[in-house]
Amino acid sequence: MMQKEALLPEIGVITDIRIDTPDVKTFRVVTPDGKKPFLHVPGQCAMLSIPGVGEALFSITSSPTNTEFLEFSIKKCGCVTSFLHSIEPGQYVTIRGPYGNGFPVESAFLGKDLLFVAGGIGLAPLRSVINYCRHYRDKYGKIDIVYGSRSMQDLVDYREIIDEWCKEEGINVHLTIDREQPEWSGHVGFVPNFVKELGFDTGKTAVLCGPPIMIKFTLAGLQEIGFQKDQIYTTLEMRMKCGIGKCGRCNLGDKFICKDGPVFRFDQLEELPDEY
Amino acid sequence: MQQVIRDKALSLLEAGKVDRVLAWKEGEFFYDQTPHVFKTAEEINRSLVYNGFSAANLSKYLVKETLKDGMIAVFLKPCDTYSFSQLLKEHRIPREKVWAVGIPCDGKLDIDRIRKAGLRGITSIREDGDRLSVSTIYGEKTVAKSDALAERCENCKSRKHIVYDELIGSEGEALDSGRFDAVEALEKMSPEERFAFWQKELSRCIRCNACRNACPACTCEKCVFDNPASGIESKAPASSFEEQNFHIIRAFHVVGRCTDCGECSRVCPQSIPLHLINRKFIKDINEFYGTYQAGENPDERAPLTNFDKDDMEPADAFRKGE
Amino acid sequence: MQRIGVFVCWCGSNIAATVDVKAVAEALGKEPGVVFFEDYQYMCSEEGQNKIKNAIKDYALTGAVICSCSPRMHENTFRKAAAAAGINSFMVEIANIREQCSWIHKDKVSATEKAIVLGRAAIAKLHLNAPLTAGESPVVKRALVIGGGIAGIQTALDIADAGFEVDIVEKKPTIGGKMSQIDKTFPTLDCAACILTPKMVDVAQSEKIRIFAYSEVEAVKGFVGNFNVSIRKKARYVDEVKCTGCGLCTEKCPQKKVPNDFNLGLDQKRAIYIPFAQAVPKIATIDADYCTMLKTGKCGVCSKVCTAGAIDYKQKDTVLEEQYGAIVVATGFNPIELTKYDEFAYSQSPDVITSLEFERITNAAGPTGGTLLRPSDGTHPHKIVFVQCVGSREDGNGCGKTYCSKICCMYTAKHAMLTREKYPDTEVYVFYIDVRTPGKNFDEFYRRAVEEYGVHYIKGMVGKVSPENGKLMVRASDLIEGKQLLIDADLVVLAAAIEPDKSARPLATMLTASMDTNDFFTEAHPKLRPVESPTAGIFLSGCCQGPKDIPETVAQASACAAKVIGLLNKDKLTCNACVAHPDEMLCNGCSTCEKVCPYGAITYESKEFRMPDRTTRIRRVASVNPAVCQGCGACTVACPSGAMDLHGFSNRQIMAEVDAICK
Amino acid sequence: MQIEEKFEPTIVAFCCNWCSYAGADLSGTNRLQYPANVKIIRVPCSCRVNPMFILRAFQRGADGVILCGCHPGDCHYTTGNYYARRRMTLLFSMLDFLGIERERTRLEWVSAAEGAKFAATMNDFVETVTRLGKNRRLEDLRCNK
Amino acid sequence: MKKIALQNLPKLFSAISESKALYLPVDTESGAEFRLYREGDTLSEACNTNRSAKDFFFPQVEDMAEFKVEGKKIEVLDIRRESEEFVIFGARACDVKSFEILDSVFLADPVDTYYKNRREHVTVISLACNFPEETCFCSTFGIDAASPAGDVAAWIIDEELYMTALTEKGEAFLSAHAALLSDADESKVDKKKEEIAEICHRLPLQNLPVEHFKAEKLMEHFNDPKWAELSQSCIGCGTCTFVCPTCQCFDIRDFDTGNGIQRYRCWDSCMYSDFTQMAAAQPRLTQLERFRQRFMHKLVYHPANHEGTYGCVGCGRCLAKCPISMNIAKVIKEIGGEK
Repeated sequence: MMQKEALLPEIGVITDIRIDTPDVKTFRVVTPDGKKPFLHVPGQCAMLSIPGVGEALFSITSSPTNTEFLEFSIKKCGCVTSFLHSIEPGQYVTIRGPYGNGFPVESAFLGKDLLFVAGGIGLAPLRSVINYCRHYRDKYGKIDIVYGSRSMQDLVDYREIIDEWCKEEGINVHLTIDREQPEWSGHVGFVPNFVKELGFDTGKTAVLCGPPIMIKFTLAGLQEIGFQKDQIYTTLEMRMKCGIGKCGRCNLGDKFICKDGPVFRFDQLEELPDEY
Repeated sequence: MQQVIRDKALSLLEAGKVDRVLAWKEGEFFYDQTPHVFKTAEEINRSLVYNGFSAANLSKYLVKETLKDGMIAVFLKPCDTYSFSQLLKEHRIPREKVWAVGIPCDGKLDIDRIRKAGLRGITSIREDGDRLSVSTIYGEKTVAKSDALAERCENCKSRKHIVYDELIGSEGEALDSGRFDAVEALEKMSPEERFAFWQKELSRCIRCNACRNACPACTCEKCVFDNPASGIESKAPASSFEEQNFHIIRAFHVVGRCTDCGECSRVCPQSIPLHLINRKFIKDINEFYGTYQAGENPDERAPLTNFDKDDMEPADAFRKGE
Repeated sequence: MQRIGVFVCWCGSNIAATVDVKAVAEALGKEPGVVFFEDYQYMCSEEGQNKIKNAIKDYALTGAVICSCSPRMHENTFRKAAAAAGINSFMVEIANIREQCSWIHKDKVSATEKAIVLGRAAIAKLHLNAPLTAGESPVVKRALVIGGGIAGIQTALDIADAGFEVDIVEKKPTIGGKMSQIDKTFPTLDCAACILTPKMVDVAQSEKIRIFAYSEVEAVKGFVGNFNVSIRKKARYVDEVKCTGCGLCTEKCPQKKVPNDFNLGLDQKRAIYIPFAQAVPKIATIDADYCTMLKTGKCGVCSKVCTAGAIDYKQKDTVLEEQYGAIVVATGFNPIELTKYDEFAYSQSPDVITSLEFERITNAAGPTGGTLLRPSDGTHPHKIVFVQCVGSREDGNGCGKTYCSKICCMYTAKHAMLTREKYPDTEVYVFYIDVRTPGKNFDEFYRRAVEEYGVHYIKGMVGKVSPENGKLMVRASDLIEGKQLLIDADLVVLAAAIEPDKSARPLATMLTASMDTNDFFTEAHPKLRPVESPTAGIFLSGCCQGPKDIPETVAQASACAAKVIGLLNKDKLTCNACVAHPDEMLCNGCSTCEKVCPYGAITYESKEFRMPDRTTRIRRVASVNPAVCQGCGACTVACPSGAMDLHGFSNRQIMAEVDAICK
Repeated sequence: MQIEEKFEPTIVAFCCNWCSYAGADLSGTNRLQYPANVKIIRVPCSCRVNPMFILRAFQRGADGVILCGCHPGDCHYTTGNYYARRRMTLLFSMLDFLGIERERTRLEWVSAAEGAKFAATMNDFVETVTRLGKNRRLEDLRCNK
Repeated sequence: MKKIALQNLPKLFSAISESKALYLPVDTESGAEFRLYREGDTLSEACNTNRSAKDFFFPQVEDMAEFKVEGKKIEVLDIRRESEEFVIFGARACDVKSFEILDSVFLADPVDTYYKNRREHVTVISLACNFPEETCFCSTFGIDAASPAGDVAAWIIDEELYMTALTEKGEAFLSAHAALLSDADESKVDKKKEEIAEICHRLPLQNLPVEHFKAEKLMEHFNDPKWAELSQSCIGCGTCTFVCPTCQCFDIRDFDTGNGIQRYRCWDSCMYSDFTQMAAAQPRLTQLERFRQRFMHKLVYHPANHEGTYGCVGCGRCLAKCPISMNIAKVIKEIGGEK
């Protein structure tokens, strides 16, 4: 799975750039000979870089079941991401990975009803696992997706959600936006409250991803309605340089996010310093 | 003197004049003191020390400490008061939040010089007049204090306190030191020799940033070397140029602000004589633009923010050296 | 990543003959970010500009690099073209491949290589360009003229005539300046008062002009369009409104022994005085140094005789705060102190006088009523020696000035001629180094003095003047005849060099306006912007900029007024876009930048910041006034933390150019 | 015998916009020759030149750096060149102190009217630096491949 | 057990350096430093070199790759040259132990091939410490200054150097130079070991209360209020990190050479404020968190991940070099419970 040299990157070619929201674009990456760079598990990450600009770790947003390419949904916020947002298809990048543990799709998730809760760009890491579960639909129970963003325009993958997820049986998609918008007929309100309002069956396994404040309140909300911490997963983000647990940056206590994470269960996180 | 300082610290704290006291805290051995903010009388009685190894210049800590509420008392040796005064001039410390106590200093000791004299396993040191009694794992030794004096103290520029609220002991005078002798000796070398000298010295640099972080003039919110937007961000001595560049820019940024307190050389883990670079600038300023001592006069314009229509040209500066 | 277009100009054969323009365009086309390249005969032509505009639109360019002549030639042309095509005009960079490449090199290979490097540097810089917009600031529609001599008067009148309000600040009790002390003017010999006083009256009567006489500028803050000026009105001890200028008090005042400065101390005035009959404003002023009442509290004669009740011994200085859009400096000149020239015995004999004193002695309103009499004994002088260049045109090592005072040759000719005309029995000698008469009808005038009036012009130096038995023995050399002369003169008149008024230096500091080593104000450009100071909004009128005669002064005064009118006519000023700007999060508040700013554009303010450690802190940070900043960049280098940077010439831009060049 | 290739130094010239850059233009207008090794960077004023730029040039492979500004007293911004003079005097002296050849740095005052002086200065500087040879003491080997 | 007279060491050194690069600690004006053997160099007696021996495998700056960029295209060049075989002669017990700790990080899967390449090419000749310093506390971590690990262990006793092979590589080394060595019996070495042990007993820091640090008390240590006080004097430089033989944090950076992009890694320090700085967040906001991270890593996190092995070898370099004399010994005493 992993490339043979952990620290020496390989070349990737950006073949397609999709504009998702005003500050999120999704990049499709293949090898120069048009193949998928490597195999991965949902929730894993990869290091993308533009030489001279920098290297950064991104969640792989495409599903492992996609055999043609990798996709990354990237929000413009720093040096590397700004540069990526300014490029055009055909641009070479370097890529190395995959890194991290990924979601336990072949163990803990098997046979479970799944509840995905995402806010903003937090959908990016979940898209991979959601599509994986959709692909192996019979391995999992009911799937609920709660997704919210600042506005309708800030909903990542909106087309895919509407055209595919919403139409699939056994998947319930609950969308919300923070403030009223004339063209929006759906729910309005913050994600944590929406989750409480929806009031899920406590037998589900939940996965949270989004801004820290959303995570904090959603976690509290889920616990309020009866979820235990060992039922709730999240995926974390931190500054990384190596991606293989050596450069010393991304540890929470004795756990390295790049190696032991980025997917953690909340009961595990409870045992660790909250330096994230 | 240690007792006098402890008593002063206690009385300031007890009288409610200050909330905290910045001084030196004793370490495992005689020489490894740590700057410390004392908050209780008990702490002061237990571990506030002042002796030949109370070397750290405490003035820079005030930048951070005065962001907190309340008054802080600080003990400043004469050369530390120059740094303090310079920081006040640059608006880095609110004067009203500091109670500065000037304390006397007859030169600080350099443990590395004692070690270099061949003493190993030093467990304690006693000051006996002008001699030091050193206990080591391998036996007792004595060393002349003058042989253990730090370079900066051998060439002490001043025993005068520039700014303080109260003074312990009597006021000293600015001294006529030979602090530029080493610079002069280098100037007399050929460029090749100078280059070889600095290559040898600077190639040892590990870019630990101790010189920068200890320097009381380096109080930038964010150093240009840490700032990716500066265009010269760098973290490692990746080439001989990076070594030269870091030290030239570092020294250039403190031209006219460096009080020559010598902390840079004191803290360098690789014993690079960094103060020589700063002193070269000071010497040049004194020779080209008239004597200027940073930190001495808060109203004086610094040499780089000042000019004279008849200043010398760079080419004349070279000729002057010949 | 920018989308850059590269445009290489042939400039006919000016560039193309030595630089392979096609090769340059192609090489630059390979640089990162370059999506379009083209070469053309004349990029600055309309067709060339259209090519740029079209490429910007067709290829969605974000910036353009033009390899052409010097940016000093066509930067603006290309910026306008870019703006017309819809991108910010500052997204254009010029590679100077003509003046700094094709014209100085002969070898086509190396010239082409260099052109490519220069192009690369421009591209590297452009990658870091950001759109810039020049700020705007409103203009206060009122001007301040400092100095009420003929220069100030003329400037004020012209500005007022254009419909703008003007204030004149004059430190003396009346406007009029040096011209009011002069008798006749060269080369027409018309009476100075006759042509000046009507202008003074015009000033007094103009609704647009306020005169703050007996006042001085105390502080200047602000910047072009928005100056805040503090004006100190000195106490006259006379109510300006009530005083009718009847002059009764000046006749009754018992204190008669006050040196009359208007007559240069040649006679005396009273402690309450009006400088001269046509003074504007015609208001009495008490000289506090001599007034018995003010000194001892006993007297009060003036108060008793004043029917208007205008005398107010308790009057105090007042400070006015006024706003102006433009400031005109018209501080004028003075003859130099002659104490250092004792070889001419100025301090030893009252009969050695300066030319200005000579003016007063021959003036009908002067101490002698216009009769030429010796100050020592009131007798008529029969032999007068004029000495030119006293303190002018010295070698710089002496005590005098290195420059030519410009007006002395002509007024000396005038004095000599007038003397010979009125007193044909008087012998007149003029000692000169050169006689300089460049000016309309000037040389004719001088020749008349020599040819028609028989003035003895002697090329030579006066070595010494010694008072002996009521005579002044003048020892001199005649360089043409090659002999020593000894003249027993009755009167010696020294053409003293003129220098800027002493008030100019502190004023320049207040205005942050630059001066030369002689304390003359520096003009923004010696040829093309002669009536402006480099400091925006400060204008120069008259002798404060350099020695001038009256016609020149008036011409400059009007030119200066035209510039002021041009400024005041604008509602808003467009500021320089390439200004310094601090990164507040990096700023230490150390004040270093403030100290090197020649324009006072940097101030400090305490602001609350949310710090990276999530605390809030009040920090002292620099703030640049973009309306004042001229973009020199002194602050950017002075700043130790690199917080200060310059738009258009940022640290990273310049370093990118360095990198590209050294590659 | 092997014929050595003539050493062609890289020279960076920082020129202030108002005097020296115009002086350089004038030298072009008058067709006064100087070697193509000299590449000019336009800055608003000599006081805009940060020591960082000069060190950077040497790092990146420059063999000589010259800074040109208005004559003292003639600065477009009144005082900029006075500050530049002090900064460069100290910087150049420091480089000399560290053993860097002093002839590699120069500060010259060139007015807008001194096209001839500009060309002459550049000719002289290029010749001086060529004689010194490649900058070895303040180079970054990474940049010299 | 083999031995060689000290006066014959130069012969041994020349012999080694004929086939391999030989590095040994040499006294310089500014203290002892490892350096490539040059004729005339003698083995330093100093306990610690200024810089630790980690440089051999984890140099401060290491080029990783080069990229050529043209237009949108990028080419990756692996610029590594295979490391040459080399010998470290005279590494102390603490430094040798540090290699083991570094191995546990760099050689853990996924392997850091840059490190591995260098590591595989070394033969380590360790040297027992005859004169431990007051700053030494290796015994705290179970390291015996008298019996250093490595491929060959060596002792200086009187005028002779005793050597014994500990690994196959060591055997090969000794046999390769057998001509210069003579057989020796172990009794003298045993006696020396006792002597050293006796000195170690007298060291003031030999028994720091490190056993109080336990992985299961991770959060308790993390939340210890004493961190605030301990960290307040820290000036946030990287001295302790850079002289530390086990600190292994690094940064990966790009340098634009003008002809391409060079990617290199360099030492970094968790003490630096920008170490974990992200575009929008900073998980370790103040020096307290950074300071705590460094010591928690060495005393709690590392043992938790590596079967109880502490991330410190007690060499004492940080004690000698810290500008403000705040160090791991003080931290262990404060947090570890004593005092």
